[in-house]
Amino acid sequence: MADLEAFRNEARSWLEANYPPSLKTPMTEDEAPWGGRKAVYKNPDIKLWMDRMASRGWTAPTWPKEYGGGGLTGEEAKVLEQELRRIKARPALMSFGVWMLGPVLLEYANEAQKKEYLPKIVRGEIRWCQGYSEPGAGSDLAGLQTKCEDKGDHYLINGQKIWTSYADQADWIFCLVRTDTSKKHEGISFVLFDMTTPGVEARPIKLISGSSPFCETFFTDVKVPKAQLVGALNKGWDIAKRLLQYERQNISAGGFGGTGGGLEIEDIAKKYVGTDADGRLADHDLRARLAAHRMEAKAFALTVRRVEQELRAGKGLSPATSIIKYAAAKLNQDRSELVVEAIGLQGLGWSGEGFSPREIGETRAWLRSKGNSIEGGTSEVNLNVVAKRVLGLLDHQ
Amino acid sequence: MADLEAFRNEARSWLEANYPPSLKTPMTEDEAPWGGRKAVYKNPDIKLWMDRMASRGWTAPTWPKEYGGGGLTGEEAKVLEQELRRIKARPALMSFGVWMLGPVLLEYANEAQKKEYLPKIVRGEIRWCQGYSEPGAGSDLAGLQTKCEDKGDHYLINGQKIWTSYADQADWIFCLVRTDTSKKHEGISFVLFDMTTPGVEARPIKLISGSSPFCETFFTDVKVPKAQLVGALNKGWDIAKRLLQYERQNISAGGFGGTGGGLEIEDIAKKYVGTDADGRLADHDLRARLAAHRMEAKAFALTVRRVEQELRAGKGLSPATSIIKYAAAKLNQDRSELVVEAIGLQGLGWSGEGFSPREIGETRAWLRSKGNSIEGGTSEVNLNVVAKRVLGLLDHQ
Amino acid sequence: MAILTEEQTMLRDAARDWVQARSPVGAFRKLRDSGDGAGYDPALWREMGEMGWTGVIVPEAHGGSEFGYLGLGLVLEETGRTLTASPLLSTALTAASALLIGGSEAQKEEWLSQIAAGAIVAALAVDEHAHHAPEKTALTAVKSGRGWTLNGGKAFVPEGGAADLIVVAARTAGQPGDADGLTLFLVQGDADGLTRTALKTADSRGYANLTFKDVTVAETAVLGEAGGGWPILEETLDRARAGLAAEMLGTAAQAFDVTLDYLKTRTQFGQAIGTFQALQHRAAKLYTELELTRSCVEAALEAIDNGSADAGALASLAKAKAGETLHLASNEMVQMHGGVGMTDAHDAGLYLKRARAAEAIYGGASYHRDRYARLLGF
Amino acid sequence: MAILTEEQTMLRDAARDWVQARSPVGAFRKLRDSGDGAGYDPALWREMGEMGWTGVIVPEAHGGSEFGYLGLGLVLEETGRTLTASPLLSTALTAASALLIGGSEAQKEEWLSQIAAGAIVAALAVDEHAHHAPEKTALTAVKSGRGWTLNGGKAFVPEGGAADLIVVAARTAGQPGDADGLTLFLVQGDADGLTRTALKTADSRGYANLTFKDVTVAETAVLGEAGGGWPILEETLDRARAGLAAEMLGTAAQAFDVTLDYLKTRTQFGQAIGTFQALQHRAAKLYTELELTRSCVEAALEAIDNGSADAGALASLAKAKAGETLHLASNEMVQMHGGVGMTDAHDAGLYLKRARAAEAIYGGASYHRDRYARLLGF
Repeated sequence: MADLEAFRNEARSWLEANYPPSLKTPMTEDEAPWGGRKAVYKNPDIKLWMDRMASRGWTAPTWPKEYGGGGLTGEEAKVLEQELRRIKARPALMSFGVWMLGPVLLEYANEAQKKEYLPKIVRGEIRWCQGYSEPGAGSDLAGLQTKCEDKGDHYLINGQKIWTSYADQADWIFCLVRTDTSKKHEGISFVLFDMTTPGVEARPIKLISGSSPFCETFFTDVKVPKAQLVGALNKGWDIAKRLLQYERQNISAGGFGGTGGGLEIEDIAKKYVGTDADGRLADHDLRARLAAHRMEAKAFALTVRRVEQELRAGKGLSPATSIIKYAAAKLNQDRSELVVEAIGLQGLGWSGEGFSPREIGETRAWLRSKGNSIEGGTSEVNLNVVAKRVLGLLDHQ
Repeated sequence: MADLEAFRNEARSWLEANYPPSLKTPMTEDEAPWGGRKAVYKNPDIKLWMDRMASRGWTAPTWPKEYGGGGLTGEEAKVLEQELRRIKARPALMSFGVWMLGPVLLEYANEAQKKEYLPKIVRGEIRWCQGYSEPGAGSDLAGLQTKCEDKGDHYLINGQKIWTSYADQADWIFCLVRTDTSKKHEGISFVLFDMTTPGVEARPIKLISGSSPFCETFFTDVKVPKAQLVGALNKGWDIAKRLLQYERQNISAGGFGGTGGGLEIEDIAKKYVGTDADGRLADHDLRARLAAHRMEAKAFALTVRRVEQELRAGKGLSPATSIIKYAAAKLNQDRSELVVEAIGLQGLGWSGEGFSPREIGETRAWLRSKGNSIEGGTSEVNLNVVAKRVLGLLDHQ
Repeated sequence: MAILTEEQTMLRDAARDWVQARSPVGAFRKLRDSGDGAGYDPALWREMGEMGWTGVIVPEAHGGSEFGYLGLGLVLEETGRTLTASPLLSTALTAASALLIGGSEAQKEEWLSQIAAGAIVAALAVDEHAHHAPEKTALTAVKSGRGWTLNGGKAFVPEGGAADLIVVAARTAGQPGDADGLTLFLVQGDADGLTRTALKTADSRGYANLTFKDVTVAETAVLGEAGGGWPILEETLDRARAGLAAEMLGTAAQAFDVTLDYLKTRTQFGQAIGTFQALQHRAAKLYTELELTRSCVEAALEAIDNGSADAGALASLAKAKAGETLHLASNEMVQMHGGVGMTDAHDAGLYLKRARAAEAIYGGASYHRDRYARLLGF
Repeated sequence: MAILTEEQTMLRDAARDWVQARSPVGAFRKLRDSGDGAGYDPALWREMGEMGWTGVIVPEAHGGSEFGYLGLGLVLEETGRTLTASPLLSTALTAASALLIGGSEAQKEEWLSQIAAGAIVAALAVDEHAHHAPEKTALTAVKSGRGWTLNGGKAFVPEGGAADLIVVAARTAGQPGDADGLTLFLVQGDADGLTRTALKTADSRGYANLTFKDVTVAETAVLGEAGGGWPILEETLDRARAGLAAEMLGTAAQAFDVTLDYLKTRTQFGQAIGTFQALQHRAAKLYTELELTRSCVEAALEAIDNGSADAGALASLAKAKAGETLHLASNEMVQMHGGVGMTDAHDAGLYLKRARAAEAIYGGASYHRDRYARLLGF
């Protein structure tokens, strides 16, 4: 414990000395530090902060130092997190490499691959995207068809991915491909390749919210060096599932947020709906539903805290992960629906005169929230997983 | 139309002349006119009213006169119903024979059977019960195992039924039996027999509400004359399904009721919860939910009316029947839950001091209502039926 | 489906055919993408007028067909199916109702005949904020010379930007919150002092915020009696709610039909996803809600046609129930379509956006639950 | 499951073993069928005292083990699983809390030691009608000589029939509805002028209606300050709510476990019914609710142990959430068991009946939603 306090003191002084004062305002969407070769920094301090944190390995605090990580224990990482929160620091690096790919590389990649890819992830040099879903394989991910042929000295990839997050911004992709068509799960491999390889094309998909965070990604005779296969040939499904666990954890822990910007939902409601003589929200029907929602949100937050405590107490990756994703999606969708209802027609603005940016933001966030129960495993699949893996219910015979 | 008005006038004068004045109070449960050999009439006018109505065939208004029915057209029957409602007449006869068995006998029985059974149903001489469910065959009714063997001059029946409504009060049973064990649906037959036949035993089942409307019914070497088979051997499943349609219609149309006794749910709530200065129910959360419930109840009533109108317009037995049963069960359960919540702990009395009979009645009705979504086809089976027959969704291959 | 008369059946069939041929969802999408501020296609609107839809509730004396609200509801249900954007509800039902209920013979002759002919767009301007609250009207009308002067604002007026004629709820006495003291005025869209700001909403329909600065109207512009606006307004709103509910029923029914079709054709894990029982039960429940909603909508329209005393309660019921069902149907449409339902290229988002706007207009489910409870005395 | 200390783990394990061995659901059923009015089995209650459960929150100085509310919650969760009927909550948590919070040293010494020893049954008498509303207390206490005289009634007092000691909320000033003006009194069960009517409720537990007719107590019977009862009462109620929520969590968890087992063993259409996806999803949702509820219950108990400022809000959250989850779990227990779940011979009905009573005591979900909203300022 003394060591931990020493670490806290050291981290605190370092952060105070190194956190750029220009980043003390709330982060806007276009200031998100995704890194990568195509990154454009509105404010050079964003890059400075990333580099400083990366130099200590604190963009991936618990990864081994030999791969550029911080080499911290779980407890130290928690302290670092607390200290970052204390100074309301912006994230130094947002990265699918850190959140999803890195952990499975540490577990499944060979030494050369770890040495090659991990340090660049830590430093935010390479931005990664995820090539999982295909038009015909959504919830049934293992039904994927993107073909990967062994051409002796290289693999040749042909096919199409969809829902590739930020594929148009990414430098490299981690990708599930079919290397054996005679089996389903045992015919899948996990490969990495550069998005600038000839034959790769990413087309942004416009969502109902108006934004385009995802792409359709096409592969036409894409040549991939064989050294870029992770794990054994046809054994990619285990890696894929493991990575999905990290993804769900990440989606859950990060929460979905909305554009709350510090305002609680009841403050929004009071502003648009007004209060009665007793100070209660004037629409008592809405008030009861808002209260129910706030209680659900609290129950969820307490559950996330509990799962974290259990994790820290060494109980491993909890089966509750699937619950958390399901509950988080529902909660964020419920919140968005209530916000839009509370704001009334003023909460259904799309653009232009008559609406504040914040109101339009809520409209867009509401529409975007509909994806929460689809991306990263639909709620239906989550419930199947809970029923089968956690509750032990069987499939139809 | 002129004929119809003539019929109305005639029915009205007849009812005015023949409805016993002593039946102008609300009917209590032990005054229900179920008829049958074991019937005991608290008030002889109950029997008188049954006999008078039966003499005109109006206990089964649309059945052919040759079988004792009223021989009325659908429109005339509607008029009769209106006139009965106008004078707030009690039912003359409550009867599974009229509601369920009769319609399928008219469709499937031979002439001798119709002549034998129908007139006694109309006159309330024989009270019928329904031998359908078995301990191992609930929702999967066709999985029934009660064995019926052909012994040359008679059938021999061995097995067990459950959920036999009022089997301990009934004179005869209409019963599904297995006559071929090598097939599922095509091995079922539909037979009728007297409950006093040696080897028949009915044991009442106590429900969670404290009442015992159902029995377990045991058959040990029960001999049944072959003339009591309805339809062809092994063709009973079609009759069974048809009868279930009539049963669901009956459950739906009759509604489930509760013990409202004329008090609307909001009157109960006002009494126990009180009102605020504006005359609104003091618990605004409960008020919103009560309003939602009352609107659902209205939507349901309007739907029943619409289905009836469509039926009368000659569109046949609507597929909406399954919806109605499902919706009616949910509605009555919701009502009961709201009533118990509104009455508070006073609504959880079981017996004795401190509770009014009405409060105890609501507690019991609430518990009894839980069966609404189980009996006569569970809500799950109803939803399956809607999905498959109405919406055309397929089974898993 | 209610038992229809021959005229009603013909009207519905004509609407069904026209919508398929002339106004499929693609037409609405094109309109949206064009960014046209009016929020409807004038050519299609003209065709509606030519088919007589603008005169369905208008007496024959004023050029209408007098087929009643149930008839107009059948048309709105069909147009609702394909998200047809038009001033039909606003003009031929809402504004026409206000004139029918409160108009003098002269006003009816002048305006109803133009509405029936499809010659004008008309609108009702009632709310002043984001939530429906007619009794909170604050826009003032003050007697001035031989007429009245209006000052104040109106928000989210459906078809307010395009309207040639606007029925305006104004306060001539009392305080915002009082039902008493309201007066309805007929104001022309090009009146001096009236500023209209077209709004770009998620559902891409035509709404405008209106600002009245010393807008002067003649005494003949008063609809009904001065100070007696509330009962006319309330009855008008109830008819508008029932009509909007009919449109919403069509929108929900189509969302369901498209989704049901997807359940039958989309395969995952080697099965049509509609074979999964959890989705089957959800589909069956949604179908149940649609059937319940249909009963409410038809009952409300019939009650209006019959002049029944419970038309108000039924209108609240229909609006609330249609709102809840459309809410559910539009959410399920996106969810059951999975990723593709989240793309702008798919129609699901269009239904979702329209759903929430329609839910809010003339009061959401919360508003109507409260009103229903009040009407039932609790 | 929270991270437990060694003592807490031992306490929970002991409770689990004891409940299985001594107090399975069958024991409760036998008690119910006996028609015994007390609503609990004195032999089992004695054993609870011997195991020290009556002293879990009592300071060591008064003979308790001071293992805290989380510890006692673990025991209540286990007893809740089998519907164990006992005065544990009423005595060792609720009344003990009132004494801990508001009692003088002399009162604590006299009563807490007896509670810890399992020597007495104690109760809190607060509500006077069928709905929880502590501020509506109307029972009066008037200063008389060297003490106070109490007149009025209390309704549905848990263990009110058996209690040796009753903590009574009385009004010494103000009007029903005011939080100010309440005073708590320690009244003995055999006091002159106190009439107790045992109630037969659906959940077959011990409740009584109490009538106070000129019941006189000494000045030393005042718990805390005269007129200062509200904060003590509110804090006591919050602890009782959290404890009851723990019991309800156990009841819901067991209802779920039994149902899940049935889903795995009952076959229909040649399949275990738990293979049907619609039931799988409902089971998974119920499991989710149970996990969320567990977090709330544990957080509320920990907040009480830590003296956190948000203990009140968390107690409302835990009580509401446990109520909703138990409501759902008990309904699903009946429905998923089908016909057999409707029979009195099956346990489902026992869980259902207990569920609704536990939901109502100390405020249902509706009450606590309102309170939570007030605490959050809206």
